[in-house]
Amino acid sequence: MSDNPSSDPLIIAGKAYTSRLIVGTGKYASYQQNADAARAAGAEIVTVALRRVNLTDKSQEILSDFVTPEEFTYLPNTAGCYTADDAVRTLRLAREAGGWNLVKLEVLADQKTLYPNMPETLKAAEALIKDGFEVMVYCSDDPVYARLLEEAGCCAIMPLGSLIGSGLGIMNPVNIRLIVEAARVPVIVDAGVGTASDAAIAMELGCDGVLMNTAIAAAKDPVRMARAMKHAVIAGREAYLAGRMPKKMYADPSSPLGGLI
Amino acid sequence: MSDNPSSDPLIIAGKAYTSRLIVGTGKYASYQQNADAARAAGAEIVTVALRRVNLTDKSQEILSDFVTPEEFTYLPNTAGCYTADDAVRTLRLAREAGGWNLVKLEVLADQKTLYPNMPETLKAAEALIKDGFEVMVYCSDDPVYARLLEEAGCCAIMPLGSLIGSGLGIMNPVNIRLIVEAARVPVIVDAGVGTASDAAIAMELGCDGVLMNTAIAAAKDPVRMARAMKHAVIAGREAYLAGRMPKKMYADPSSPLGGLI
Amino acid sequence: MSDNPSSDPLIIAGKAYTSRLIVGTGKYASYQQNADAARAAGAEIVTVALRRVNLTDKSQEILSDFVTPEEFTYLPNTAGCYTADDAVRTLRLAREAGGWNLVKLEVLADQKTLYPNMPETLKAAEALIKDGFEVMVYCSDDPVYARLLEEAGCCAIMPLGSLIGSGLGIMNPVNIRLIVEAARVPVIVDAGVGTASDAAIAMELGCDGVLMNTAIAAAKDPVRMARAMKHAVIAGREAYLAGRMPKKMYADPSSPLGGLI
Amino acid sequence: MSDNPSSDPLIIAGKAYTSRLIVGTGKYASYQQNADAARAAGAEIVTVALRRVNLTDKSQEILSDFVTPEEFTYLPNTAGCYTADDAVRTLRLAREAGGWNLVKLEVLADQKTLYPNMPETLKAAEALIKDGFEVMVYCSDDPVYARLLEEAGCCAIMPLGSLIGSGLGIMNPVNIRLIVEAARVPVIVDAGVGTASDAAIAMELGCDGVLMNTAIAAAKDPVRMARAMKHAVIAGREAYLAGRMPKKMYADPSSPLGGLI
Amino acid sequence: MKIILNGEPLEIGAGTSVAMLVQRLSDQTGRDPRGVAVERNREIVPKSRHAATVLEEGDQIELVQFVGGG
Amino acid sequence: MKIILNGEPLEIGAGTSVAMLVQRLSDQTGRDPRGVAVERNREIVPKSRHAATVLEEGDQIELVQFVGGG
Amino acid sequence: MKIILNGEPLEIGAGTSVAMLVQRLSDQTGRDPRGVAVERNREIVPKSRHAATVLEEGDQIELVQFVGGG
Amino acid sequence: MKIILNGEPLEIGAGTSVAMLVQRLSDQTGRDPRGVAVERNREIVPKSRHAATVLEEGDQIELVQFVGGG
Repeated sequence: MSDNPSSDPLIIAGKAYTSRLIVGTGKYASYQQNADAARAAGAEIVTVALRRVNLTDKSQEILSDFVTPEEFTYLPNTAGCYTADDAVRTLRLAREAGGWNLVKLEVLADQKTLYPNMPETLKAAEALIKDGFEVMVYCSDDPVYARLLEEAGCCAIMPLGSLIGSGLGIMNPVNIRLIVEAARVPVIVDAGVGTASDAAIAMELGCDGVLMNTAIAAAKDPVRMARAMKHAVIAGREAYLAGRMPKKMYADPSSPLGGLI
Repeated sequence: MSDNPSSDPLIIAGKAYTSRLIVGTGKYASYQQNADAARAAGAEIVTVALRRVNLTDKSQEILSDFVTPEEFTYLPNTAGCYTADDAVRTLRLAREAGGWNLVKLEVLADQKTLYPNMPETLKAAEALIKDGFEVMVYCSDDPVYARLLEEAGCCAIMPLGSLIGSGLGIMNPVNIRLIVEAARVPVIVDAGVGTASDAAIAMELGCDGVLMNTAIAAAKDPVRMARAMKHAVIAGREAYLAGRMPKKMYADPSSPLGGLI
Repeated sequence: MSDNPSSDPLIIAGKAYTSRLIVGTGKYASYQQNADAARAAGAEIVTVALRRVNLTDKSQEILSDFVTPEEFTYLPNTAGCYTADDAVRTLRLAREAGGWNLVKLEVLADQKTLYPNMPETLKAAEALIKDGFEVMVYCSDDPVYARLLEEAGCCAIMPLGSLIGSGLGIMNPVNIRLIVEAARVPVIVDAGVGTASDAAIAMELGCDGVLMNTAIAAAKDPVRMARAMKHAVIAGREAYLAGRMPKKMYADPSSPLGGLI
Repeated sequence: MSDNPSSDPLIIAGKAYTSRLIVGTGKYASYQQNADAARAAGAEIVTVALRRVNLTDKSQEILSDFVTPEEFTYLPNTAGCYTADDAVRTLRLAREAGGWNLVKLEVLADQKTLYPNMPETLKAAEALIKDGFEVMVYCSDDPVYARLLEEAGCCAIMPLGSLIGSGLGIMNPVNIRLIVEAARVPVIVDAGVGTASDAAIAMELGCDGVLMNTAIAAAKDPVRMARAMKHAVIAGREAYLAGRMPKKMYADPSSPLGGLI
Repeated sequence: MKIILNGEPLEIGAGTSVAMLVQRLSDQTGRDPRGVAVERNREIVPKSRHAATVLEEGDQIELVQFVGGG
Repeated sequence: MKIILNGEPLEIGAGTSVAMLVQRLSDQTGRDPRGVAVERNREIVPKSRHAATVLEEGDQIELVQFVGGG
Repeated sequence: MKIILNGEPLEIGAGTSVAMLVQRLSDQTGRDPRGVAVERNREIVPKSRHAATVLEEGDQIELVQFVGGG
Repeated sequence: MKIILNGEPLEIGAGTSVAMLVQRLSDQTGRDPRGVAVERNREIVPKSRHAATVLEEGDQIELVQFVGGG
């Protein structure tokens, strides 16, 4: 696969992607480092936020000068939105600003946990889909809500592995597995990944991809961690497709028992 | 690193290796599949066993016709040896057969657990080193014995992650970490890896490499799993070198809090 | 506490209970064994289901002949209800049958996972509270929904540890902790406990109680397991109140370093 | 059992004990608190260290004035000994001081990990047993060494759960299980327990008892934690004897499916 | 006169009250009628109204009680 | 004439269009005006209507663009 | 006459027995001498021989007792 | 003359050398004799001495090679 990834594409809203790793564009030392990391990750999609134009500080760098929309697919998010209305309003502005229908919806409940507010999230998803958006949705790992969001027409289900920015990995692999087993659209773990093995574990559970920001941006060497994540996602995907060995309670020799001197 | 691995070589007994993944040659459907998997894993070293020449069955395949000593460094093991004497005798025959000094020592305690017999292992290591061997030693995750084996002159310490062939992963990361912190020779997790994330976890602990057989040979698609493991070892190594983000008890947003509409 | 539990009562809907362990009455070999186990568990509350009177089989045992409403507080549940309407209808019948307002609400999503349907659960909770019920609510471990249910007026929040009858323990201790930190009504882990340590872990997270059925009923010796659970809940509660030692990365001696011979 | 513990005694060196919890006497705020905690734990055996008589500070409290040898069986340890000779010398003095043959042997490797030095431990055990001691031995979780120590005549095998004073719990339940399955003398987890559930887990693995010091002494409320541990050990023992339910991948209802309205 | 009791058709005499129905079943099954709840056409019939409530042709009656459950 | 731009009051000349406002800011900040979205009184003003849309006293204008975010 | 007691030099009179030493210390510290063990030049001196054992110049004496420990 | 080869009795002619034995087996099995090691009565016979080493009645010969192993 890694050698010939085109044979195992990730298809979101009808578009095929080679990379199964989506990265954020927040918290980097600079947009230059951000771009270097996104390239090292082999990412094709990057999440971006929408904020007021800074009218005072002219020196401030512009994201699109470094992480260009030509090189990366921009995936506008609604980080910072705590109601369905705010999220819908934000994404309509994003569509106007960028001209894309593919968006990442997240409606958060509070600043302490940044946990998704699921009733508001479903409400926003329905409104956005009605308005012609392709909605990739950040959600809890509740398999029932994952089904409701898919039934509402979301093009990707993105359950959290653990709290945004916590780096605690996949807290509840059973729920992620249940979501994967039931979903007919891509399931992408969003939030919680802290290091490479976390991303591999997510993919080994059968997820179609992983979205992360802090794990790369907050590493001591973000570009190197980005490369680690690229390999981790491929490793987990390949392991899932290869079908792992069964676990055993006791030992099992790897060398022949016969022919000993 | 992955793009330029020569800058991060694994050095064992003075020789540099690009790959940090050592694979076994047991339990495959065929030596052909074995060779394909070893190549997919990017392995440079393969473990081999020594057994009596089969004098009757002429049809039997020959390992070296498929996994050639020209392509791969043969690492003779002592699988099936339960005493220091058996292990030493076996490796002297291996040296005569192959002409190499680099060997993998394992002295097992019983067939149910294949757990290393540490007193016999240390005894054998001392005898072999005295006799001019370069000894890579399979051992328990006891950090004290790891130190004794290094002091005895072993060129690589290879603690088990979990029981041979169990696929239970790294049972005791604390002990592996203690061994890594104290060792001045390569530490290679040998035995226990079941899937890609297990290998990544071993490398994230700071291990210098991973040795595995069953995880690849007993996968539904061994060649694909071999490729998964190649990426997993790179991913774990890179993540270790990159320095992971700290774990947090609560959430931490990735998008700017200012400039919200 | 255990020696003098009255000083640490569990208060639900204004009523104080000495025991923090609520047990089910399903899956037992007999109602007699059921009663023996409930007593061994030291339970004061037992969950009960409501079903059609069996008009044909006269020999069938009657629950209340063994587990009497005089000895145990009956907590009617809505197991088997998949809509808010079914659950409300069932609990109104339960109130008529028993005359109690205290009920356990659960609205399930599907038979494979028995995962709670949270939107329907919230809808049912609001209707029942409006109708004068005291609602203990089985829910997911979504901390946002836990808050919504408390705001709706539920008298106890009962998140799952893992799937009903799975015995997988507390899958997501972080979410349970978040729920406990935010709740001002009792938090009782309902479902998922498999053995004694699972119950202790739930209580160590700060939960006010544990509800279980299968862990006791499906043990080889249900009465003995009931006794184990009684002690486990006390152990976990006491450990939570005592305040555990910090975890350390390295060792710390328990004997004085001075005065060695 | 808990109600009638005499029917499930712990037998060490031919003597029966009701309690399966052994506690240390180090790190307490005072010997009075120490005694209160030992009573709350229901302990019958306490470990004690041997040190030079303090000839200067007359005000210093005396252990035996609070934790009396009449109330508790003193189990002299060799904490602080790094060679077999030191340990043997220390325990001979202990026998002279107290007149008991039952001792706890520990030979440590270094102050950072306090990990047992197994070759020295085995050497000391053999010398002590030859000299008529009943040796309870602190050891690694290496199942092979556990067997060697039992064959040498030790009356109890006491593997670490994790590093002394670390509170990390049972790092390697598989090894503890292997030791329990093979042993014909009591197996008592010594070191590593941090909170009540850790003790319950050790007992659920089939251990015959638990020995701890820091988990109680370093808790915010040591006496309360001691009571928690008393219940945790009973809970884990009962759960082990009761036989836990099997774990399931999916849900399993606890209420009857028939008779729904 | 026919009613549906717990999903099964049942022939009863005209003028049968809920109380009479419950009593008759309790006689049949030898069971204490207390702890039983009655629903008539999806409306609960309180114990206080069992005697006064006369069943009619085609009534849908649910007769339920507590059983063991998790 | 006063409007509110991104939450701050701003004095502009009568007859100023959205296009003129965007151009003026882009001149000030030396920034490419593309990739900017405009909301007027919570209604989006499509780029196609920037020129034709003339601002009025008290208009609430939001001028937003993409920035780095997770 | 000088001996080494618990690592510290100590001046004692000639003919002092182990028993006398233990008694003297117990008087000083007001401590019960029971539960104390004595080692002389790395050889244990059993309680039964405390009285008969007379200390000599340069003796290395260890006087130990039980203290709290894990 | 009888020897024990890999645990099985084998009849060979007097004066047979280790080299001849190895060659004979390689002819039989059609296998490359390289990569084979020989032990005679628990003493290794180096390749350099295969020709000069003549087998004797009752010799215990081990003939081994590398096979797949973990």
